[in-house]
Amino acid sequence: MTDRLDRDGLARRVAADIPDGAYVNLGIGAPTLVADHLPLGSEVILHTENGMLGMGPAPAPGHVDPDLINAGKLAVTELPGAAYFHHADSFGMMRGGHLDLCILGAFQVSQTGDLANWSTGTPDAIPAVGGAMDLAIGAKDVYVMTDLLTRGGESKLVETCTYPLTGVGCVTRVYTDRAVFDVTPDGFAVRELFCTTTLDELRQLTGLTLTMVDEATTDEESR
Amino acid sequence: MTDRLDRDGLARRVAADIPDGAYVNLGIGAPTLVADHLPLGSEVILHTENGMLGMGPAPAPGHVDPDLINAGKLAVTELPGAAYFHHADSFGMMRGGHLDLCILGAFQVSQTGDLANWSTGTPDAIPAVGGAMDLAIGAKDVYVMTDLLTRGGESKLVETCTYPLTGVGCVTRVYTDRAVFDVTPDGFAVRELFCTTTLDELRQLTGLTLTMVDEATTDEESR
Amino acid sequence: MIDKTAADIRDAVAYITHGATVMIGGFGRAGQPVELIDALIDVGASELTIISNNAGGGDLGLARLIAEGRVRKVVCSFPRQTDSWHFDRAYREGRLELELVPQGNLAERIRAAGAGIGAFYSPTAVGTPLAEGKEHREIDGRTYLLEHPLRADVALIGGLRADRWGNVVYRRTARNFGPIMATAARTTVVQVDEIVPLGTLDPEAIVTPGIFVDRVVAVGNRRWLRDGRFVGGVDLQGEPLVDSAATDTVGGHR
Amino acid sequence: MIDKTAADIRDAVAYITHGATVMIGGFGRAGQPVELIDALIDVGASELTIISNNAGGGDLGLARLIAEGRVRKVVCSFPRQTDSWHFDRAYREGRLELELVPQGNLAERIRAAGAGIGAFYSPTAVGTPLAEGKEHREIDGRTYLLEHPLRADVALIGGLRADRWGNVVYRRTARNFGPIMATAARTTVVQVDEIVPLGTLDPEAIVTPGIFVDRVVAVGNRRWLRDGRFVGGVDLQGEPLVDSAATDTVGGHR
Repeated sequence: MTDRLDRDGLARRVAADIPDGAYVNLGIGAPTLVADHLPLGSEVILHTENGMLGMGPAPAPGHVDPDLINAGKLAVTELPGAAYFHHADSFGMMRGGHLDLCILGAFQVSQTGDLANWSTGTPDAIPAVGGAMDLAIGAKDVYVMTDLLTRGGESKLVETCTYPLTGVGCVTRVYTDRAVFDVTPDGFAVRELFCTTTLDELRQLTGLTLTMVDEATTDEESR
Repeated sequence: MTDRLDRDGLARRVAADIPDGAYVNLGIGAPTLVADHLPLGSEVILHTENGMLGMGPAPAPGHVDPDLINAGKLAVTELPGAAYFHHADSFGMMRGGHLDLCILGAFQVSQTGDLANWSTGTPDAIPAVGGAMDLAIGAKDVYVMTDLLTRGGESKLVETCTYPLTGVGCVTRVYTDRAVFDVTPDGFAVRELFCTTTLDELRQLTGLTLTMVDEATTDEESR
Repeated sequence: MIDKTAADIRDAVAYITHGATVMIGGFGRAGQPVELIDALIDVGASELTIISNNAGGGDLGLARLIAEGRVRKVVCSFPRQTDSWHFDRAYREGRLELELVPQGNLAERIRAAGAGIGAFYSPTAVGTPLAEGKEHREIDGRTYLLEHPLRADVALIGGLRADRWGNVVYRRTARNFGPIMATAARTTVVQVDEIVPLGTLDPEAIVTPGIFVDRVVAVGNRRWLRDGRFVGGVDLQGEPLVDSAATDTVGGHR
Repeated sequence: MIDKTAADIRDAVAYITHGATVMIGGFGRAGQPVELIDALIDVGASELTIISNNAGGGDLGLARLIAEGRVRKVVCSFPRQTDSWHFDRAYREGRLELELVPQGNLAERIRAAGAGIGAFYSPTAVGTPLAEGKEHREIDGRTYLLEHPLRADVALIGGLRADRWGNVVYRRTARNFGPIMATAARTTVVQVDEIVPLGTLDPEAIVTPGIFVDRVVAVGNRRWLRDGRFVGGVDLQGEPLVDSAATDTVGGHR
């Protein structure tokens, strides 16, 4: 399949856009992988909602510390410069707009930046929201990282979300396996195409009127 | 003057009523003196609004630490078991009702427990409130410690405060140089007379209808 | 003299009564006061309302409390875990009420209770199903929801070390909800690995001052922490996470 | 690589502009960032709105900023000190606006700004002149006032030690407003006695994580702390406190 990036390639692509010195929260699931691809020598400070800044990678086997976990409850490590704090402070940090960036998974993203990523609304599912809603509205930028299509072949980029929302108008950019999209006042604009994917293909797959980002005016338009 | 307690006697009297293990905030001015009269061997933990529990007495001369002061900006010391915290936590502690007792000075206390202790309302005065209003409404009990009369001979216990209020219905007991008063649903009740002071004298000095506390029902009536 | 240490862990939880509201610290297993929960089970209180971020995992601690049928209601942000089978069954069988609260609102509501705040406006959950029924208010052009304090009769918390005044320090991400829950309950009980002499804890590094703590009890090294596989997480689709050595299959791109 | 240290203290405050709102940490002298204020005076910004618990004492720091005519308005809880002669004169001459806020509401409003709270209900000041014009609301039988966040363009803070990531620890009661002000300003500048290598500060004891800090600058031992008499307090009647060696005449019964 040369029409799309593999998951490591996508994580590397996302990581390349994170500036040195940024404070970043990586959501559970796919976004976690971004940590492994941050450019060498750049210092990106990872926040985990359960009370830590300066989170390091997974420990070596046999060195798991059960008191040191991330939001996905996986074992992690502590970097020099790390700091611990309690949950109210951790979420004050998010809600107060101090995180530069948060990277989340998604079930759906609408062309106005609405995010649905906590519930598919199926009646028998056990609802669980965690910190998703706080992250969605808190970080300065919210990037979504996801496959463009569900396993069933439906587009996760939609005109209007049909799943229960996590946050309204919060997503600023979507990294998918086929392209990168900015959320603009005129809907999704394609920022970058991956592999052999074309704009027409994306239009077909999503059913959306997509434009290419006008590079010259990106900064104005993409927020 | 054998009709009233001197200031040390009063501070000793107040101190005697503070139970072992109580968390107490002593307001600036006269209440500070209570710290010097706490019963030996009892552990009363002093809170200072500027971010400390476990405050100790004034340092020996020459041992002043400018980073270690109380709410009155006087040098203090640190006891074993002390803890520091920031201002939002310190006032959350007060406002959240965690202090057992706070002892404040007063310009006036009304018979319904209203407190006026931050401003005499004179037009040329520079207003300053500090933490008085937070303390007044925060502690489980608010005791006032004061002379019964102003220097001009007016009673500080009044039917209704004429000075700007600090808090409404917050005072539970008043220790004066002539007597101790509980604030009850029926107004001030005299709990204890000092020296040669009589109930009739107090009635004359205050102009209030005063009763003696019915010891048997004190606990019910005094709150 | 102040001595908040309890020699017998059951004494520390003895006054927890039928129908009480109990906050339980921890995020997953980190910070979960498993020994205190075991003692609570022994003591026998039931019909409890539990306020906790998760709803227990595996067969111990909060999961066991639920399995024993002692819990009437859970207020939490994320009940769904790999190993939350006891919660899952009780919930599906309708034996358990669930109040789902976004994690940040959960934390801030607990803090508000401890700090004497009457209510506050939060931007979290605006426009979502969890905003239904809540008062909306626009402040400076942004919409907020009115959120109320969350209080409890008792808070059970897992710390690292304490002294006889009840000063507590925590360990790494096991700190999580402990410090705020300690402020929001009428009675706060903290289990720690070790009780140390007064004056040993650095006054600059004490996280929970003793004013918020009623009882501390030493439980020694928490061996259960290292029992079995280190699990408890769930991915975005609700699929179980496997153990941490195999992160490669966990952080995957779905 | 992240390096928030500023070699020149003037660089650290260079972007403070005419008319800016500036939070200044400290309670009395403890925690007051005197060297940063001196640099701000050198840089020349004026028409400032200052948010600080006090309004300066003696002739240095905030007092000097006021004396130099740089301040348009002060938001504080307690401007009146023994040695607040510069504030007193400016206020009496009508050159300075004063907004008086009870200390706990001041702290909580600053915290709310940093924590993204839209507004909150506080029980403090109900029934007093400082409640005038505020929204009142009864919640569970108690009356509260609606209070709004206090934000600033810049916060100037005095800490003890920092690292290049901007993690900060404080010293004793000099901590006071620093940690909350750091969260509530667009730009936060911290002066410390000493900058230490990354990884030196205990992660369990860091009070202000670097995420809240933009610049740190080392000022060495603060000699001014020990200059002159240790004054600044005032009693209930507004009478000056004398120096601390003479507490006997200070804690008196008036």
